[in-house]
Amino acid sequence: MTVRVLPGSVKIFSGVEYSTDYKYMCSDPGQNLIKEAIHKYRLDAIVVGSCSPHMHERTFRNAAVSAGINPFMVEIANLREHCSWVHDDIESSTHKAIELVRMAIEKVKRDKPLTKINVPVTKRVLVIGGGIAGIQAALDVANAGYEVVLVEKEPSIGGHMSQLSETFPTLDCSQCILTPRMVEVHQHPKIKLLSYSEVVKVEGFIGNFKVTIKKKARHINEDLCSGCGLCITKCPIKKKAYNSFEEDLAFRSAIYIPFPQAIPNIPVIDETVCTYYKTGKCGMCVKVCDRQAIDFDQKDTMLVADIGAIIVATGFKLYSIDKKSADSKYKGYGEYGYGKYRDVIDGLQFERIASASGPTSGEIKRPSDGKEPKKIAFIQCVGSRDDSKGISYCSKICCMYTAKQAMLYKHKVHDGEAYIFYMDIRAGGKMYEEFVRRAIEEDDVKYIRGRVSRIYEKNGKYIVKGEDTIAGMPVEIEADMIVLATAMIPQDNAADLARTIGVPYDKYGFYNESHPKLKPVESTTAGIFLAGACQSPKDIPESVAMASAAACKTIILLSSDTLEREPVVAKVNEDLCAGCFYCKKVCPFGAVEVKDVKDINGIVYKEVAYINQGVCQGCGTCTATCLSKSIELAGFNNEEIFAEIAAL
Amino acid sequence: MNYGYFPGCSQTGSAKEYDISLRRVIDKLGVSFDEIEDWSCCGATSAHATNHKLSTALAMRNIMLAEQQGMESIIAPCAACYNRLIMSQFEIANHSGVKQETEKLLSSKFLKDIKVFNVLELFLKIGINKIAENRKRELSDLKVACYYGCLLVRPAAITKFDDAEQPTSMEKIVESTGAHTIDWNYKVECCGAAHSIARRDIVVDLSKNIIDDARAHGANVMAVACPMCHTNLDMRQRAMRRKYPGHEEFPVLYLTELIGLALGMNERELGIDLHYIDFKYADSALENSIANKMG
Amino acid sequence: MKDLREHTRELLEKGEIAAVIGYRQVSEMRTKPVIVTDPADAEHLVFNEYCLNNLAVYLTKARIKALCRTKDKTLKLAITAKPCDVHSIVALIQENQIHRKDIHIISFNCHGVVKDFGCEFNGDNLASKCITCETHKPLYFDKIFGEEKETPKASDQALARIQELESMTHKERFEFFKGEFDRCIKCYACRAVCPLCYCQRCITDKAIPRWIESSSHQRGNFSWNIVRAFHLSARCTGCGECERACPADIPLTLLNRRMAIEAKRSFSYVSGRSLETPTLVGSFNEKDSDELFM
Amino acid sequence: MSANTSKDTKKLQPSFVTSPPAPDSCQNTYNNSDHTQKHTVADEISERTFQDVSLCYQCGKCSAGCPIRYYMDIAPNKVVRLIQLGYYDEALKSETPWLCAGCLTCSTRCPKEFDLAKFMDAVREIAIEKGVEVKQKNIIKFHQAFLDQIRKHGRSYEVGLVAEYKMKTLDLLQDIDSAPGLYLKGKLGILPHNIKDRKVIKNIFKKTKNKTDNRDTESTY
Amino acid sequence: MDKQKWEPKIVAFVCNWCTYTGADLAGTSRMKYPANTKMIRVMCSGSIDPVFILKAFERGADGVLISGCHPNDCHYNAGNFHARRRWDFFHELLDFIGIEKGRLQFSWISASEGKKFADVISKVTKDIKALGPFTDYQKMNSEFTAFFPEETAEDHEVLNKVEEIV
Repeated sequence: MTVRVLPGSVKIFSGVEYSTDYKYMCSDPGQNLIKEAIHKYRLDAIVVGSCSPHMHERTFRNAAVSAGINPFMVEIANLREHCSWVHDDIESSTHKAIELVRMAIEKVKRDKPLTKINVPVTKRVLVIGGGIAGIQAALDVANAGYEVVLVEKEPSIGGHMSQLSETFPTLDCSQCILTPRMVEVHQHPKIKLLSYSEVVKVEGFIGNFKVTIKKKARHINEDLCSGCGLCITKCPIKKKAYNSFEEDLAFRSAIYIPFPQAIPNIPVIDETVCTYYKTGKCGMCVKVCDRQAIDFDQKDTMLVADIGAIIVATGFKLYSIDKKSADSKYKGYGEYGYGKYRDVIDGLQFERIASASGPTSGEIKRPSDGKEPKKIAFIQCVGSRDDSKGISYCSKICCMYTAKQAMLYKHKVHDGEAYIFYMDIRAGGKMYEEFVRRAIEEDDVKYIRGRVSRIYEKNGKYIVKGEDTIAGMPVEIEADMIVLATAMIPQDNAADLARTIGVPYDKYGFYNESHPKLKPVESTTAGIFLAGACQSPKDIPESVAMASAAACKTIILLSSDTLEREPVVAKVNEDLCAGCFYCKKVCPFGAVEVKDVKDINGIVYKEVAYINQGVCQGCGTCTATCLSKSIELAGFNNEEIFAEIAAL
Repeated sequence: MNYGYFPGCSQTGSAKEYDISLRRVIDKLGVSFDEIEDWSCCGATSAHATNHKLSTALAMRNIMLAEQQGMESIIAPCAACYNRLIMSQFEIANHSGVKQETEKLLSSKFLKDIKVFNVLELFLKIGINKIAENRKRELSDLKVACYYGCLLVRPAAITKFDDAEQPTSMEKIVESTGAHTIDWNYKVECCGAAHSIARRDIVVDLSKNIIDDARAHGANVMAVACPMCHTNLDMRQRAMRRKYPGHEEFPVLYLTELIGLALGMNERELGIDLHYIDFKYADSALENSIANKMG
Repeated sequence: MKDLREHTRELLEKGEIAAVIGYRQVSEMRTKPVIVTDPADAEHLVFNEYCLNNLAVYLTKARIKALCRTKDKTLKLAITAKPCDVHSIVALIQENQIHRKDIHIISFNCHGVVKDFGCEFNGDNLASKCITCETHKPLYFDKIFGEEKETPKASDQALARIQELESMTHKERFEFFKGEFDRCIKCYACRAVCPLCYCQRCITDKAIPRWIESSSHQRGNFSWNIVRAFHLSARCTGCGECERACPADIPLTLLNRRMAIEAKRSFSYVSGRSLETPTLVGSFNEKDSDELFM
Repeated sequence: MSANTSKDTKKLQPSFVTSPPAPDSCQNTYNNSDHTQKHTVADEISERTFQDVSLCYQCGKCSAGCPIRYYMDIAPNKVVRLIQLGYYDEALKSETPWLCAGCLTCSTRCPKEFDLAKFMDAVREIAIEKGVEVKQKNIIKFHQAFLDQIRKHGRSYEVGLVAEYKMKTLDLLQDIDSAPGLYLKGKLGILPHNIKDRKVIKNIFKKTKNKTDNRDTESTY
Repeated sequence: MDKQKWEPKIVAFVCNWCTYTGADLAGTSRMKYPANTKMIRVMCSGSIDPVFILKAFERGADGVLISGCHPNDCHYNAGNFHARRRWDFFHELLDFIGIEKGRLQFSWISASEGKKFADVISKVTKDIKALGPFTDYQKMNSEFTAFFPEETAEDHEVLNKVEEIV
């Protein structure tokens, strides 16, 4: 593209008073050129042919403001990313550049001055999810002096990290580093912890959210309960419910605390197994509780909170190899038995088995008969990197946790053999590669490169059919126990929650960041931030880093009393509105309200749409849906777009 | 529904009893079908192993015939034929080039969507309770290893009727005869298929594994729904014994024969006497005791 | 007929309704719409195979709505509607143009109407919408009259026409519609009779910016007819009034019908059939086909 | 990309040795940059199977589950690898495609949904067309015998098949234990069943003929 | 314009958040694609009115591309879902009226899919080239402008001047 011909060419278009070129228009001298021209030629609008508006639109608008014209009377023709950098042919790209400038000229001629919208900010933060990311974010925000509401759907905070035995690459005890932080959350005066609760509705917009939270009935009066645990020991129901904290490797009573260090240390009654809810009798817990904290009639309650910013830290779940329902996007692993072999377990189950507080008190025993497995096979990439089963991505942490688990196994079963079937070892991280090498070199873990095709049971052993693709040899291992490094996937209700709170998500259900490089913790919805594995698979340090970053962004937001918003919002021409309210149906933000139009007698003769400018985010879906074209989006109105089309 | 019947070449020769028993059983259950007139080879194995276009054209010729003869669906009892037919249909449906080419070869156009059923789908369609209702014999002393082989349920995305790794539809059918089924590991392992003649050594090894696993899980008979599987599992047992002297005979029946027995037919009627491994059921003393019990 | 007249007279006398939108016989094989406000005039009301007009179009007219507004309360509006016209009413309710509580629907068991005034009622002269009609009994009504009768059999020529067009090349189809649209004189009769074209100011009347060229030149005609069909897609209930009103005999229902087929095929949606189902326009399903998009 | 394709050398050389194979043989179809590029075996396979060989990421699950893996000279995934890298001769000469029974175990379990069985079909086809020397002679002879029966009769005629196969392989003793049994049990017809419309079958064979018969012609890549 | 030199004129309506940013990425990555397409930025694919397409055809476009965020990746959560329904109907309608489906194409291109953006533009350009100039509509346009001169008509002279300068 030949820049030097541009000023002369575009000068010819009607309305153009002055045109020039400069190498770095965004630099100070460049901006000064603009300001001088505005003064000298008394310009009322400017077009900059430069890089993408996403880069320097703000710069040029500020320059315009300082020269005294409205910032929205500036249009950018994207001549760099959309023209010079992508086209080799000089002639055609020069033509394209002229046309792009022309389109911008036609648009700017029809632009109208706009003023920014000011909105107040509520100085309270909602953190959704009480895993390590949520805990970190809540503490950081609270320590900055802002109020935090921390919502956790389980009876206790702690998340997956509380289930882990040791952490890679240091092999330090997971609970030992986590529980102090949990206690800190519990005792922090600025943090209101709502455990066993879920967010059911989010209304409003940045700085002004109204959040409805459902507090599920624990059937325990939290104010009265002292957490003595007597009810739990006396509960007659002992073996009817699987202990989900122990990944179903143990049982729990009908009234239970998920694990000893739980925060809050208050039990929950599981209505599905409790005898009282089945027969109306029992009530043993009531009898033993000397503080009368048991309340069978407790109902779910709804709380509404005014919130300024939201941090979403809802975490992940593990892919289970079970057969999936027909409409599921996942398939399950029939070749690994769809989970019918009891000694084929997943990574979290192994964590519980290896954990000193787990069902085997840390001794490695297989679930079927409690024997110590002498030969153990770990299979990586179960679920992940598998287009056919529905998950194409790399789950990122499995290489490391499998190496750690194999190491833990070898440390506990000295005469045991550990095999790891892998596809690639992805150990990018501080001390990670060294850690994996240590497993191989010091602990004699055998790595076999190749995906396992099938697992089946034969005489109490599990036959693992694999192929060593490096040696080019088929491999069959008779293992006593198999650990599947199943992938991290989004929580079951991730998509529903995303729709509730209004954040976009990808095809898997992970929440989308606003910009993959420069805005990694912001969601695309203003005022909602992301932390931890709800955004993509992450290990603990990454989750914590992201949580602190999100907290920091939130604090920045809350540090000012009002917010300025772009005035790109829709407005209804009430005279012409036919009141069909398709705009109300399509508005993703509920910004459209019904407004009554009354006659002189005060009788409503017409209902029209009204757009709440504070709520409108400016997508313009209503404008295209409106049949009578009574809505216009400021900054992108139809006249402007028609002019652009006409200028083609 | 107007079923067309595509027997497949084996059913006219080495798998004659499959054809016989299928016809008898279907008749007993009050269902009928018309054999596709002038059907030809489905293009299985040799054709599709060496020349894809040829095999697609061969398969689609039969589907075209069925369409021209006014049939809406085809029963293909041989798993290999079934697989060939649906795979060819899939190719035709998904790759317009293949469709045009094949239409040109056959100088006719495909207008209708002919549904191809395998024998399991057929019985599920007829309804397994119908088998149970018409049961004359309780086969409760049989512990059946249901062997699907490779081609009945694969690829699951195209066959779309049962799980490719842990299928259960044949079990449901077999249980309707009163027989017991066992859970075992080699349901969908390959028997060596078309290597039966050229690489008998492979077939003998693979089939031996299958029979051993069935026996180890407590089965006393195996049910199959594919003539190739039957050839390998039944006929090759003699070769098996030569290679593995300790090998004991293990009866392998067609699914249709098993149902036939339950419906009260005897071995000769069903062609079980044509097997290499003897299987006497109807004549046994058990038969009498059951008859007494029922009668 | 007697019942209909008595019923409406009663309603008017009681003061429950402000007016009745109905049909009146003007000659043996011709009716015309009438607005009855005086109980005495109720005797003119008729219902038969010549009640072609879709009266729902009047429900949104400001002057008729004004009849209902009194100082202290809002009166109801009664309308005599064929079962197919009820579909239009349903669509209007869904689009917030009227409220169900504000109208009194008097409907009939219908066995079809003629395609035009002056035609004898038989299979050859059946209106094309009646050939495929499945609602001979109204889906929503407050009062129903008439007995159920068989609809004469006739072949669905409109569908055959669509199929014929679809088998043509794009070029041929373009030429076909060009020829048809060429006759359009932009009289907007199609818009005037359409119950769903209720906008106070139509997009075509918008001048800044000019959405649709208002001259009856081919290009403007194309835009107008495309936009009209698009605005009605998934909304049109198939009453066919536009085509009947068109002085240039442009086969507008071909477009409407084609869009209705698309709604049914891709979204299993038929417009104006249920007050409970959300309208297709203005709602979405994540599982909608993504085929169109690269 | 210099073309080192051995038109003049009778022995097919591994194309990788003297010139690197086309790394971009599986270019995105949208790419309109005009590479005047050769139609490679990999391209040919992609075309015939409607799937790109670059899909395979070499996890080895196919080989791990292959029932016939122990009899093969190289692992199935390695055949794909050879094709991916451009070692076409090695791939085409391998016994593996010929031993593949087409049981679809690999295709069913492949995490990339790569239909390996179909890929093997295409490799065999191309090997035949190019006249590559196949080690598994018996298998190819069996296929030829089988197809001959169909060409002649429209259906497979087992007696004719076995007879022809024996003639081709001169392995007269094989199956001596089963064939007489089959006769005794009356399962093998003495005469073949000819379908009526054999013309159409012959026509199909003629039109779809690959180069099986042109084995003497020089093969080129 | 002689036929050999004919280059299609394509308009792309793209959303600000995904496709426009994806196009930026294509630029930053120096990917190459034909220069025939000019982009008009809107806030969301949900805000593109079908009349825009008609207008583009009226102004001589040979093809139109509409592109937005992938489903569930919409900056505004649902705009693209509404758009998807809208375009399904409009596309069918144009097809029925006799406008080839290839003239109006759609894609989802996320902010990270610079490669896809370049690929899609190349493909659309190729497709429209194969379809040839949109003479059906352009004939109507020229007939129309003969009677009712448009703003653009006067600009032809301006453009010729530009040509000279270049």
